[in-house]
Amino acid sequence: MNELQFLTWVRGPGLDIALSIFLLGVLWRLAEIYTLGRKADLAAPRSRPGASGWHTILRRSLPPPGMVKRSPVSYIGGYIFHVGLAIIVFLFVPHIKLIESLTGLAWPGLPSQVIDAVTVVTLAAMVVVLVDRINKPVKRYLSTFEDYFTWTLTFLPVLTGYLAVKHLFLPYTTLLALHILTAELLLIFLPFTKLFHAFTAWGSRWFNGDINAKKGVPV
Amino acid sequence: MNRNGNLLENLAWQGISRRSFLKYCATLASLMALPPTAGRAMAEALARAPRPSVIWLPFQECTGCTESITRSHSPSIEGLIFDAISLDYQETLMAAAGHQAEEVLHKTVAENEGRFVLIIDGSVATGLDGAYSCIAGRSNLDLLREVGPKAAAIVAVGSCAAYGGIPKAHPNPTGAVAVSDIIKDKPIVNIPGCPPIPVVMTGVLAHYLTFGSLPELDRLGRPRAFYGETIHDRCYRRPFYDQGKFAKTFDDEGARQGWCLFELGCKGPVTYNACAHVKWNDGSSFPIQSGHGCIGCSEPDFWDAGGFYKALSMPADPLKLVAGAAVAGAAVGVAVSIANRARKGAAKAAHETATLADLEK
Amino acid sequence: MTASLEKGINVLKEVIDAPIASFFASCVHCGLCAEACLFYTESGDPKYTPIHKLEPLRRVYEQEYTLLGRIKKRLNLSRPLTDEELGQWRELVYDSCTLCGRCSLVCPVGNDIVYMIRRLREGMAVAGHAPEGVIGATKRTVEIGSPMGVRWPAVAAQIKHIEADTGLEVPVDKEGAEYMILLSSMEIINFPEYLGAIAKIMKQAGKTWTLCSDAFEATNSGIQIGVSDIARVIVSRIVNGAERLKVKTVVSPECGHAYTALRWEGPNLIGRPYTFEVLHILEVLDQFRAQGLLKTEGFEETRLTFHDPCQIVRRGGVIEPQRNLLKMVAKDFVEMSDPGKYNWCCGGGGGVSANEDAEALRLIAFKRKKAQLEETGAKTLVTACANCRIVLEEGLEHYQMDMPVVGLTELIAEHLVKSDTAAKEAAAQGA
Amino acid sequence: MSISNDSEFKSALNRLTPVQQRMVAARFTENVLSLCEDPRVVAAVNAAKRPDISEAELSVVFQAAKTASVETYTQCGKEADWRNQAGHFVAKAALLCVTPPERAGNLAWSAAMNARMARTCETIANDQGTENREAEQQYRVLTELLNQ
Repeated sequence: MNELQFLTWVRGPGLDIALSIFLLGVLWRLAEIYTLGRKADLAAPRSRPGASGWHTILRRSLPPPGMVKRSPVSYIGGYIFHVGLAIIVFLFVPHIKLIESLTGLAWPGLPSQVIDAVTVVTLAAMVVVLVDRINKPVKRYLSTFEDYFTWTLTFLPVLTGYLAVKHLFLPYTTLLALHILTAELLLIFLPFTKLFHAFTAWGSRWFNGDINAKKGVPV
Repeated sequence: MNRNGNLLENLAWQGISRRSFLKYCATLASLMALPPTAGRAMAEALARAPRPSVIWLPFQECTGCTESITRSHSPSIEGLIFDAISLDYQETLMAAAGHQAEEVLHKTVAENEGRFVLIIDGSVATGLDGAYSCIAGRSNLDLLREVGPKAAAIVAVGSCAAYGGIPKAHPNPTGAVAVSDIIKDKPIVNIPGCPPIPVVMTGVLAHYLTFGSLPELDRLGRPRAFYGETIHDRCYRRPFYDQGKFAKTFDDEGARQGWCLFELGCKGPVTYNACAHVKWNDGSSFPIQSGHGCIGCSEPDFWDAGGFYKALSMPADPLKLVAGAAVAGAAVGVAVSIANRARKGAAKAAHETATLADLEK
Repeated sequence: MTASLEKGINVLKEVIDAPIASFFASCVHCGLCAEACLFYTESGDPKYTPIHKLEPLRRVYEQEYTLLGRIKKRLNLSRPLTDEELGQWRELVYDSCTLCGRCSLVCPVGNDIVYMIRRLREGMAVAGHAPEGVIGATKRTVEIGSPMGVRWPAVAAQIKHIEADTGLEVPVDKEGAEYMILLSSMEIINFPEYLGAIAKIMKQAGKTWTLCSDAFEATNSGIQIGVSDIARVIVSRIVNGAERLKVKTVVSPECGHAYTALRWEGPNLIGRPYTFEVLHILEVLDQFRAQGLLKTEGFEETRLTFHDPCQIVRRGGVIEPQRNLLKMVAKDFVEMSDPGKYNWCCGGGGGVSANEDAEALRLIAFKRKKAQLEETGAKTLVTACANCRIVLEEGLEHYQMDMPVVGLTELIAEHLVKSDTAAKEAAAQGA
Repeated sequence: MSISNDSEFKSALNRLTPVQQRMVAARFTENVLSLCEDPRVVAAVNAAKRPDISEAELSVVFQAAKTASVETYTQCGKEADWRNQAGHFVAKAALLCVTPPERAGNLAWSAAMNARMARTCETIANDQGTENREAEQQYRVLTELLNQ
C-alpha cells in the first residue's frame, strides 16, 4: 500500500470504521451510564440564585478560589491544552470542512498561522502536563496505563497534524494519513476510556450542581 | 530522425542557436537542482552525445503522454531533444507500420541489447494473460517480459506506466499493473502525471545522456528534482490557504479573487509534482491557475482517491457503516440498560435491613 | 466470599446510580481533589486523594454495571473486591474523610465525591469495616438514644441548671409549640450554655417552644457510619416526636451533621416529605433578626473570626445567617481565608472525632485550620457546631494556641437586650 | 444577710471585686475537687486561693488548667463516662478560677454553675438521680464569706 492508498483508506473505510465504533460506543456508554437512574430527593428544596445544574456546568469551567495557586500546572496547562485542542479541532478550516461534510454545519475558520501557533503551544502544554503527571506524587499515584495511553492518543493527532502541515520528517501524504489514522484511533477509544469525560463531564457537573442546588449551595 | 552529425549541428540546421541551447541546459540543470556548472557540462555532453537507441512501447494508454510531448511548443528545445536520441520505435510517431514496424523493433532490440533505453507509456494488462492489450498479436505483458530485461534502463512515462493509472482504477477489469510490478531487476524511472510535464521527460533523458546514469530517484522511483515538493508547497495561491481564504464554489467571489481551492477538492497538498513552478504550455499556466483544483494525477491511484471535488479532509467514500453502528450502539445501550436495571432490582430485592449486628463482623 | 462481604457488595450495587456512573466515567485522574482535601494537603500523602478513597466503589461499578467490566470479570481479567481490601480502605473512607465535601466543589469534571463516599460507607459498614468508635456511637444511639449514652435524666438535670441559671422555664413536651428544639449530646454534656441561650432568645422573641422528652437528640450516627437503615430508625424518633407534638418547626442544634441528617437525608430515609419544617438554629436566629425579634446590645471588642462548619454551610446551605448575626454583636469580625462554602474542615467531622484510630491524622490535618487562624489575627474563634468546637479546642491546645472558642448562639444570647421586664420576670421565676 | 435563691446569689456575686470573685470561685471549686484528681486542676484552685498571686504565675496555671479542661472533653460520639465528665466540669470551674479577669466576666457565677454540673454528673454516675444540694452549699459558702 502506498501513501495515497493509505491516505485514501484512512479517509474512506478507516473513517467509516472509526466513526462507527465511536458512534456505537458513545450511544452504548451514554445509555449504560444515564439509564441507571436515581432516586428523587424528597427533602424540601431550598432555592438560591446561582444554584442549579446548569450554573455548575458553566461555573466548573472556572477554577475555585485558591486552586490555581495550589496546582498551577494542572490549571494553566489544562486550560491551554483544552482550549488549544478546541481551537485546533473546531477552527482549522480542513477540520470544519470535515464536520460540514458529516453534519452539514459549517462556520468560519482561523488563518493557518494562528492554528500553527496554537498547535505549538498546545503540544508544549501537553508535554508539560505529562511531565507534571510523572512528577507530582498525587498524579503519579493515581495514574494507570490508561492515563498514559489516552495522553498518547490525544497527543499523536496534534503532533502528526503539525508535522504534516510543516512537512517535517515524512512526506506530507504519509503524515496526513497518519494524522487521520491517529485521530481515528482517538475516536475509537474515546467512548471506552477516561476520554469519555468529553461527554460525561457535562452530565457530572449537572448532577453535582443539581444535587447541591437542592440544598441551596451553588457549587 | 536519420540525420547524422552531432546535436549542435542538427540544432543549427533547425535554426536554434548555441546560445539558446546553453540557456536550455542551464535551465534544465537548475530545475533538476544540479550545481550551476552542470549546465555547461550538460551542454557539452549533449553536444557530443552519441545517439543511444530508444524504444517507446505503448501499452494500455491513451496517447496523452505522447500528445503532451509533441504538443510542447514547436519548434521547442524539448521537442528537439529527441534529436539527440535515435527513437527507433514509437508507434504514433514512426512512419513505418505493420510488419515493417515490428521488424524495426526486433532488429533494434537485438542490435542494442543491454544498451537501449526503453520508454513505456500505459499500464500493463495482466488479466486473461494480457489479452486485453495486444500489439501484432502479442500481449503487452509478453512483449515487456521479452524486451524489458534487455534494456539498459526503463523510463515509465505517465501515471499508467508508473502506477497503473486509470486502467488500474477500481474495479480494474484488465488487471492493469505498473511496469515496475513486472520488471524487478532493471533501473526504472517513473515519470508520473496524466500526462507528465514534457520538460520532466526531456530532463531525465538529458541527465541520462549527460551523465550516463539516471537522476536521483525517490521512494516511488520519481526523479527527486521534479517530484520533491507538493503542488501546494509551490502554489501561488498558498497565501490564501494560510489566511483561511477559500473559494466555496467555482463561481463565487472567492473564486474570482483567486483564493485557495482546497475546499473545492484541490489535491495540491498531497500531489508531488512540478506543475506549480514549471507550469505547462511553455510556462504559461497550470490547472490551479486556470481556476480548477489539482486532481493529483501524478499520484498513485489518484482516480480512486475519493473524488476530485471533495476536500482532502472530507471522507473519501460515503460512510456505509455509521447508520448501522448507530442502531447497534442504541441497541447495546438499551440491552445494557435493561440488564443493569435488572441487576439493581435484584440487589434491592436481596436487601436485608441492616442492623447493629451487621456492623461488627 | 463471606456473608458480610456479600451483603456489603449488594448494598453497593443498590446505591450505585446514574450520578455515580457519570462521575466515575468522568474522572481524568487530575488529582485536583487532593488539593482540596486537608488530609492530603497537610500530610502530603497521595493515598488521601479523595477519588482514590472510592476505588472499591469504582470497582463494583465497573464490574457490575458496565458491559466491558462485566466481560472482563467473566474472563477473569479483573479482580473481585475482597474483604481484605475493604479493610485496608477503612482508613481512607472513615479515618481520613470527614464528609466535608470540599473535593466536590473543586472537581473540574464536576464529580460530587462526597456523595459517593457517603454511599461507599453504606457498603463498608454493612461489610463490617466501619471503625470501632463509630460503631460504638451508632450502637449507643440506637440502644440508648444518644451516641454518647445520654439519657433523659441527664437532660432533665441540665434543664434544672438552665432554669436556675437563667430564671426561665424550659418547656418539655408542650403540644402545639411553634418550635421543637433538638440538642446534640455534645451540648448536653459539654456545652450546657446552649440550652440556656435558646431559652433566653425564645423568651425575647416571644415564641413558643418545647423540648421533646423522647426525641431530644438530634445527632444521627447512622449517617456518619453510613447505614441508611439505622439512620432511618434514628431520624424516625424525631419525626414521630415532632408529629406527636404538632410543632411547626423542628430546630436543629448547632451540631453540623445533625442538621444535614435531619434536613436533607431525613425525608429520603423515611420515604416521604415532612409535615413540619426543619431549620438550623442559625436560620431561626436570622429570621428573628430580620423580623426585629432579636435585639442585642453591646459589641465584642476583640477581633473575631468564624469557622464555618462544613455540614451547615457547604453541605447544608446555611451561608449568610451566621454572618448577619455576627455583625450584630462583633465590631471587628474578620473572615478566614476561603470562607463560606469553600471553608476548610476542622478535621473532626463525619465520625472522625469519635474514631480513635484517626486521632493522630486529625491533629496533622488541623495544621490547615491553624494556618488559617494565624492569618486572621483574630483573638476569638466563633463557630456553630459543638463537634467543631471541641475539635478546634483540642487542636488549638495541641498547637499551643491560646484562643477561646465560642458558640455563636451563646454569643448572641450574651448580647441580648436585658429589658427591665425581662429582668423582673427572671427574678420572679428564679424564686 | 442570707442567700436562698439564684438571683440573690448571682447579684451578690456580681457585686464582688475581681479578687473576691476569684477567692469565692476557688471555694466553690474546692467543694467538688474530690471529683477530679488532675494535679493541674488542684494546682489552679490552690493558686486561686492566694490573694498575692502575680499575673505571671496566674498565666502559667491558667495554661495548665486549660489543657486539663480540653483533655477531659468527651468527644462527639464517644460514650460519656459521667465520672470523667464530672472531672471535666471541675476542670472548667478551676480554669475559671484562674482566668484573667478581663476575659472572664462573672467568673464566680460561671465557676459555681460548672461546679454544680460536676456534682450532677457525679450523682448520675452513682445512679442517684440528679437531685443534689450543691446550690445550697454554695449559698452557704457565699453567705459566710459576705458575713465575715
